[in-house]
Amino acid sequence: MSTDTIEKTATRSAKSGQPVIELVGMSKWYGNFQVLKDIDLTVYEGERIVVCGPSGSGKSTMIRCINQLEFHQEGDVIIHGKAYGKDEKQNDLIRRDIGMVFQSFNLFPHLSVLENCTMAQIWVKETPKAEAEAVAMHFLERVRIPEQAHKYPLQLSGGQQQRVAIARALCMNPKIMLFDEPTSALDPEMINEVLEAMIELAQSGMTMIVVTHEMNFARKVADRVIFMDQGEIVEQAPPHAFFDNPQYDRTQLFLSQILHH
Amino acid sequence: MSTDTIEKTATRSAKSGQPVIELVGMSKWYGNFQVLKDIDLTVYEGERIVVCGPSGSGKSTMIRCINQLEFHQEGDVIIHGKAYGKDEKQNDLIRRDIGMVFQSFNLFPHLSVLENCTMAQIWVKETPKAEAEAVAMHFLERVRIPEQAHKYPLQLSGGQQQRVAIARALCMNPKIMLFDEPTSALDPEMINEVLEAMIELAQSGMTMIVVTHEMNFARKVADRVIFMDQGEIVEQAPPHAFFDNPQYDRTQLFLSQILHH
Amino acid sequence: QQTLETVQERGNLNCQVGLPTPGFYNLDSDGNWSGIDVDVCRAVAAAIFDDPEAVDFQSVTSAVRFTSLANGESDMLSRTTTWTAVRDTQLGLDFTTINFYDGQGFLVPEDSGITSTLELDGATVCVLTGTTTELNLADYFRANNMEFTPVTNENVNVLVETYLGGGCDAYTNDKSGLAARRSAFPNPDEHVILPETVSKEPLGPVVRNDDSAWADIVRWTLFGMIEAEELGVSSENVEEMLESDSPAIRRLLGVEGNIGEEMGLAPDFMVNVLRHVGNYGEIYEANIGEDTPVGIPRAGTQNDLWTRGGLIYAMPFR
Amino acid sequence: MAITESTSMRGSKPSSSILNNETFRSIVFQFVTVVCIFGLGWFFVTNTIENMSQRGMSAGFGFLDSSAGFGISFTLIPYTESDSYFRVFQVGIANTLLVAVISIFGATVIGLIVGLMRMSKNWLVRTIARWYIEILRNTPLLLQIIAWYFGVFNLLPRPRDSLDWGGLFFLNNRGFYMPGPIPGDGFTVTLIALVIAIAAAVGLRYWARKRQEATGKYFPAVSVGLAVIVALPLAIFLLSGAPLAWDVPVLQGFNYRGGVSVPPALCALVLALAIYTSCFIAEIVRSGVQSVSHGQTEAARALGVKPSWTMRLIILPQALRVIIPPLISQYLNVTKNSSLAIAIGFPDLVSVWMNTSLNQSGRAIPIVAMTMAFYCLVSLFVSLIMNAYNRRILLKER
Amino acid sequence: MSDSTTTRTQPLIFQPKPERAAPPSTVGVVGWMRENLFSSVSNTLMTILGAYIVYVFLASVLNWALFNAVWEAENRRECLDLVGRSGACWPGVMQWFDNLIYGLYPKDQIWRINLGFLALILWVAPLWFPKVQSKVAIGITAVMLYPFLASYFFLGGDKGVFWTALVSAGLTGLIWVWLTVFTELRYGRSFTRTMGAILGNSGKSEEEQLKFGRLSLIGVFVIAVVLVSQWELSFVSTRQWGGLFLTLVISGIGITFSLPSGILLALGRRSTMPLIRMICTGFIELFRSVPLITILFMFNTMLPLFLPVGVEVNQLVRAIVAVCLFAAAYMAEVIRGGLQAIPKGQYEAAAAMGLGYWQATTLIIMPQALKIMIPTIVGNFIGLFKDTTLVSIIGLFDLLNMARSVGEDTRWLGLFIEPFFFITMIYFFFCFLMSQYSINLERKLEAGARR
Ligand SMILES: Nc1ncnc2c1ncn2[C@@H]1O[C@H](COP(=O)(O)OP(=O)(O)OP(=O)(O)O)[C@@H](O)[C@H]1O
Ligand SMILES: Nc1ncnc2c1ncn2[C@@H]1O[C@H](COP(=O)(O)OP(=O)(O)OP(=O)(O)O)[C@@H](O)[C@H]1O
Ligand SMILES: [Mg+2]
Ligand SMILES: [Mg+2]
Repeated sequence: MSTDTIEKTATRSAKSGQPVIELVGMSKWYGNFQVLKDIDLTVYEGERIVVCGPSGSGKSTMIRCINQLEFHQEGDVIIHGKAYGKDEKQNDLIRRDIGMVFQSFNLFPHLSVLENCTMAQIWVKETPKAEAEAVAMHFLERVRIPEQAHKYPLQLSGGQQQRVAIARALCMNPKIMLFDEPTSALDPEMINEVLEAMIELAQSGMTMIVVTHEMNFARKVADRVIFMDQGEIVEQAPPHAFFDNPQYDRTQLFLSQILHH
Repeated sequence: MSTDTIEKTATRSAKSGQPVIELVGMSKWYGNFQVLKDIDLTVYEGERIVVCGPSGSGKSTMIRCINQLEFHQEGDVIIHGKAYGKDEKQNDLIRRDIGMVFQSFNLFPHLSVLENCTMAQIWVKETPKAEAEAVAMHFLERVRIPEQAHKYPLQLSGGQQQRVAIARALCMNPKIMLFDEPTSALDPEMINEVLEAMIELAQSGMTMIVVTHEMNFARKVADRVIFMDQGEIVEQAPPHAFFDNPQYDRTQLFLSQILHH
Repeated sequence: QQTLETVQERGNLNCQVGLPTPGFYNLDSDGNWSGIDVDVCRAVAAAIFDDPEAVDFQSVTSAVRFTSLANGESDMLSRTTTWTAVRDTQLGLDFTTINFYDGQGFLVPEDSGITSTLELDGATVCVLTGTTTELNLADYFRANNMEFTPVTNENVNVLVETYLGGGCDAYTNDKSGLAARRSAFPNPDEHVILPETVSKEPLGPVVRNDDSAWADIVRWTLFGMIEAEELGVSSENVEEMLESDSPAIRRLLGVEGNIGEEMGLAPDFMVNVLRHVGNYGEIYEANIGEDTPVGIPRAGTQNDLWTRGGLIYAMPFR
Repeated sequence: MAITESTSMRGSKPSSSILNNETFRSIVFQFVTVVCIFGLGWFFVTNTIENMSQRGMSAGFGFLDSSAGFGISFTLIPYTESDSYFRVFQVGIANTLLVAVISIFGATVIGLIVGLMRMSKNWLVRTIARWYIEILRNTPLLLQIIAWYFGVFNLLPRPRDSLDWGGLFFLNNRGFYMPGPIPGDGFTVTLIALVIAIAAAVGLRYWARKRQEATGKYFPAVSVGLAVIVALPLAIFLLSGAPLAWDVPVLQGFNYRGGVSVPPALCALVLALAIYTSCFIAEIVRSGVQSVSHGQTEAARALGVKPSWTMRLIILPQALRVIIPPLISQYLNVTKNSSLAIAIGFPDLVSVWMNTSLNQSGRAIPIVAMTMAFYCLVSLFVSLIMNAYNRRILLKER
Repeated sequence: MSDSTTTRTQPLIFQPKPERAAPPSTVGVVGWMRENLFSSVSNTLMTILGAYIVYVFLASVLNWALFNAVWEAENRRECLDLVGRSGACWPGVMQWFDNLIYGLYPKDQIWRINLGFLALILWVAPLWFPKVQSKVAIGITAVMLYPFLASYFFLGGDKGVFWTALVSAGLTGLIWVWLTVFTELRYGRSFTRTMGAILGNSGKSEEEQLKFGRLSLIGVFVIAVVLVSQWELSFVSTRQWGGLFLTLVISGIGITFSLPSGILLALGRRSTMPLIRMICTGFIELFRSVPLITILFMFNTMLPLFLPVGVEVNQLVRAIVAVCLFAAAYMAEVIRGGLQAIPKGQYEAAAAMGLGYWQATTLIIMPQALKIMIPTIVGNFIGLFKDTTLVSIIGLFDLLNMARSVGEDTRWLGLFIEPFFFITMIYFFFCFLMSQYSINLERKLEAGARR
């Protein structure tokens, strides 16, 4: 437990005060229903953030807005000092710094694992093929499935697929990684596999936002835990404060439910 | 552990020396590939046998031959003293004494749980419907899901489906039950559910052959553990001898892998 | 098996006509068939059964007419079918006699300024497919060293519609049909039938060639109707004529002789035919004569009796 | 036994004897069926022979040599009235294939467009596409062919008032007229240039791929390649003094003569077939594209792949697996449906052979048999290709 | 770390912010239009173009068919004199309306057709009553018995003993259906069981009671025989059948026949017996690869040649046989697709439980295969319904040929477009109904497949 604390402080000091993601008064509606209400959030370089909250509270929507897979109607989303705007070309450039891992993996079934990892490098970053493959193999090794490189996604187990998805995102060398409930579709054994891979990743100092309800993971890895409800950020705090001494009644209620589960 | 041993001896004495299944020099080929090589095996009434071995060693093929879902080319398969032959009518009669539970359940999705259980009784054994339903309910209670009788298989969890599969086989009142990796498709929680149901069944003194890698189950229930490799039976022994003191290096290697996993 | 027996057993005559065409085999909105070819069918039925309604009219496309007859589906074919050597000799058919002399002509818009078929070089011509018309057209243009583009169809309405829309420069068909069609145009006066007749089109009922007794029945029923006109016997006066002294009339009506019996019919079969259907002149005038929408004049044409200079001629009924 | 493979496996067991009950029964059953079918066939054949001899009909293919004697309004291969019936058969086949090929091409293009319209963000466009499909899919093709023929082509102006595009292309109710090329001396050089250009384009694509692998730089090989294929022969053609004369249609007598002409029946048939089939293709395309889950697009977007490349690299390869098999069966349907040409008198195989020739010659059996044989061959050929393709595109799964 | 929980202060209360209304340009009619019609320049252009196309199309069709049309005239000449060709001439179609619907069926007998279809509606209507249980039995009787009843209605003529029995069986079926509907709605059990309970001794077992119930059916049959022998309907030759009636008869028979024979062919194609498999495959491939028109042609012109001299097969029957064989081949492929989608495990489980081939097929495999393929099957039905237009080419007076005959009537000579337009509407109506039905069914099945 003590090494854990030390390590965490170490990385937190690495957070040199440079804001990487800034959400400024961001609101989003689906029709007449307001999903996100005036979200303000700043994430600093190297920070690891865990987002939790009840179902339908807008967690997924928020991180999808960070990647502009959804468009917001009010406020600003600023990445590395640049705000998303009307210009799609510009947005594409901003987006390149962000990697995303989906809950349902969304691997490309017609490409082999290796091709899944090299495709974007080759076509988006115009990396030579050999180099792209080397990068891909590097990350596949990092998530410990180099031997699956020539298989096709449907031939892999769920945990393996999730790791391919992580490796694929990492290959683009993103400065920020977004995870949307990366383990909710997995069985317990595979959850561990994937969480381990993510913890390793976290230790390398990458900026990460993870939507998850794996509270052990939050305790172990997070610099800050954010609790959302009804489209708002209710509470944000370092994990020990968050779990042991939540400020709001809503948070307490949620934690009592989730920890007893 | 001590109660366990007592109970086991009790049932073993029930094995009155009557052979139920005899495989005599049975060989089987797929094309030119010999899957089973000269298998000799005798199973006595009331015996519980666990079959294990590496993937592709022919476990499934062997128990499918016992049920004649696959046909062997040499040697004999004798059930209750009667050998399978050319006469399909006769084979069907022999087969009636054998129930089989598949790894992937193979429930009939268009029939309710109850209908799944009564169908064969009504059409094969020509039992009146009311009686068939009583039998079905009896066994559904025995696997502890009587309340699911009117649901459809797809509405059940994996563990529940597996139990329906067991109940369905039991309804035919078989003298022998074959299980082909009954738990490999389930998540850990459900594995326990199903194993419990099977242990209960084992205690009723039915002849069972179970292909599984659940070594705890083998220890607890089996009268004999059979280890197969490359289409041959390498070793067979009571569980304590098998696990604590395997004779062959091949078995030792396999056990070392499987127990550390 | 003899066709007559088959027909008598069945109780009705299967008579093949074409798809509805005014004047020859016309179908009205009450589902009744009428027309000169239809009346030939009725006459045969009357000869056999004394009942002109004992006919099952089979209306099929021209493409399958001969096969339908040859394969035994119909007992006789009474539709505007041209008698040609190939059909008579190669298709297993027998032409009995001729009930209408037609000839192929061309219809063109008046404003085209065309006055003769010889001016049609290079024209697009609408023509019914599977007919002698189609062959004659090709022959005629070839013989005169002219070119043409055919627009073919087996449905007259399609062709007429095409012609009216200007899809072809001329519409060719048997002249009998041209006039009738023109009468239904929005502006009939704007179209002219060219004077030339480019082919001979003798039309008459056809039977299979495996039963000449049956062919005789069809042939002599029609001859009888022509003879009756020649002798002045009609549906109105047939009862009185039974009393007639003229040996020709007495033979015709079966009062004398046994022509009918020898054919396997009633001795007075012609009385039945005339009573129910009428003589040739009557069916002509009722269906295609000048007072009908089809309006083909008869006097002085090939279709007048030989006694009046035409070609309609019955072999002696004796 | 339900497990089919195993049973046959059992039959192949060396020691199996004929007394095997199951096998024996199945042999008896098969034997009886075959005897029944052959008996029926024999019954038909003897009846036919008897019927035909009694009715003086002749079978046999002797008539194929005799002269047909009728004109055909549109022929792809040279034909005159004095040609043989066999030539008519060939003309019919050529015309059927022509109609099929053009219609398939048109149906694919229109179907693709309508399918994309069906998925448009624009409500009106979406709705129009939907009703286009509903209306055309739910009315008989035969009626549609007639409707096109009379509703459109017959209403076009007469030759004298033709729609005229630059004095080269003309459209009237006799058809569509365009200049026909007459190659002069030295035109072969242009043809050679075309071959070279195609080879160059292929080479370019290969080079582009290699370069991308090596350096990562992307090169638009397809569009440049297409430009080369057009530009090079054109340049050579012009340099060699444009050795190609054009036979321009001119109004002469009743109509335009010379050049290449397409009769209205062909236009109507092709249009009707293409549009009718396009409905089915549109639905196939839509279901194919929609079968690729939205997550795939999102994943590509999250990786920064451009929308146009997402289509090409991610969506299409996956959608095609779903699209191709039903698409091919639609193509077969087009070929079969072209037989409806009979309704507007376009001389396709059925109309010119099974209708006109049958009627003029009266040889029902050989003619119907030849027609059916042609369609069977086409379909057999296509199924062979299909099966090979299906085997190739199977997604690799566990 | 856990010791810090002791110092917990009073929690703050979380007050969710009230929802604000969305920016007005994104919701409501304006928002919908912006999103769906004018979201970009190209989109706006497309909207305008689309609207223009719709306007031109609708305007010209409506002008011709409604606004400029003539509704009363004696013959076509009058129409032409009134509006020329700029408007439709409907009186011709109206005068021929009966023929278009019923063909050349004798006018005073048309009630028989109506009655026949009414019987069908009565027969199958209970299938849509939610509380009726014996739906399968009703469906099967409709397929097995209704044809006898209907063919007597339509055909008429002398009936021998045999025919009387069959027709009575048909009538019995119809009566049974409604008795069952009545008893099930009233007493919650089928007619036979109700009668069994009434007639049989209450002490007896259900099985024995059922026997009494079945006896009551014989009673109904006797009543039906008496009724039927009282009828005398005049004979109407099939040559007089036509119009929509004929189209429905042909496609109806084709549809009902194609399903069972398609199932058999599909099973044959998957059979282990090589000769059977070859024969079925050959049949399916042959009939699928040639156009229907050639099959119709062959049956129409060549079948009589195949049969002994003197044996006549009605032309309608030949056409129906051709349509049936064609439809069966198509249906076989659809069913085969469904069969292939059934996992092998289902066969194995059935075999392991001791079910024989036919039991496994009818109880396990077919119900699943058919359910998967229902939308495709309905799609096939639509295709078949449309394809029956081809029987006009061999000279049957179906809807299409009847429409063509309008223009050959001397009074309406040349009236050609209007009847075609009219029958196009009829075809569209039926096909559209069927396709909507299949779409609904598909949605329902999809929903049912999920948990
Ligand atoms: N496309 C959409 N249209 C309308 N409402 C939507 C849409 N997508 C999401 N919503 C609504 O927006 C709200 C927030 O959704 P979101 O997916 O962000 O929740 P979440 O916090 O990720 O929940 P979960 O933990 O279940 O994934 C929910 O109430 C959802 O119903
Ligand atoms: N239908 C078949 N055709 C050819 N080879 C087969 C077939 N089915 C199984 N085999 C081969 O037979 C061998 C034994 O298969 P079997 O399924 O009995 O193995 P197993 O011991 O059950 O393995 P696992 O633990 O993976 O289920 C394997 O090598 C397999 O590849
Ligand atoms: Mg979510
Ligand atoms: Mg196995």
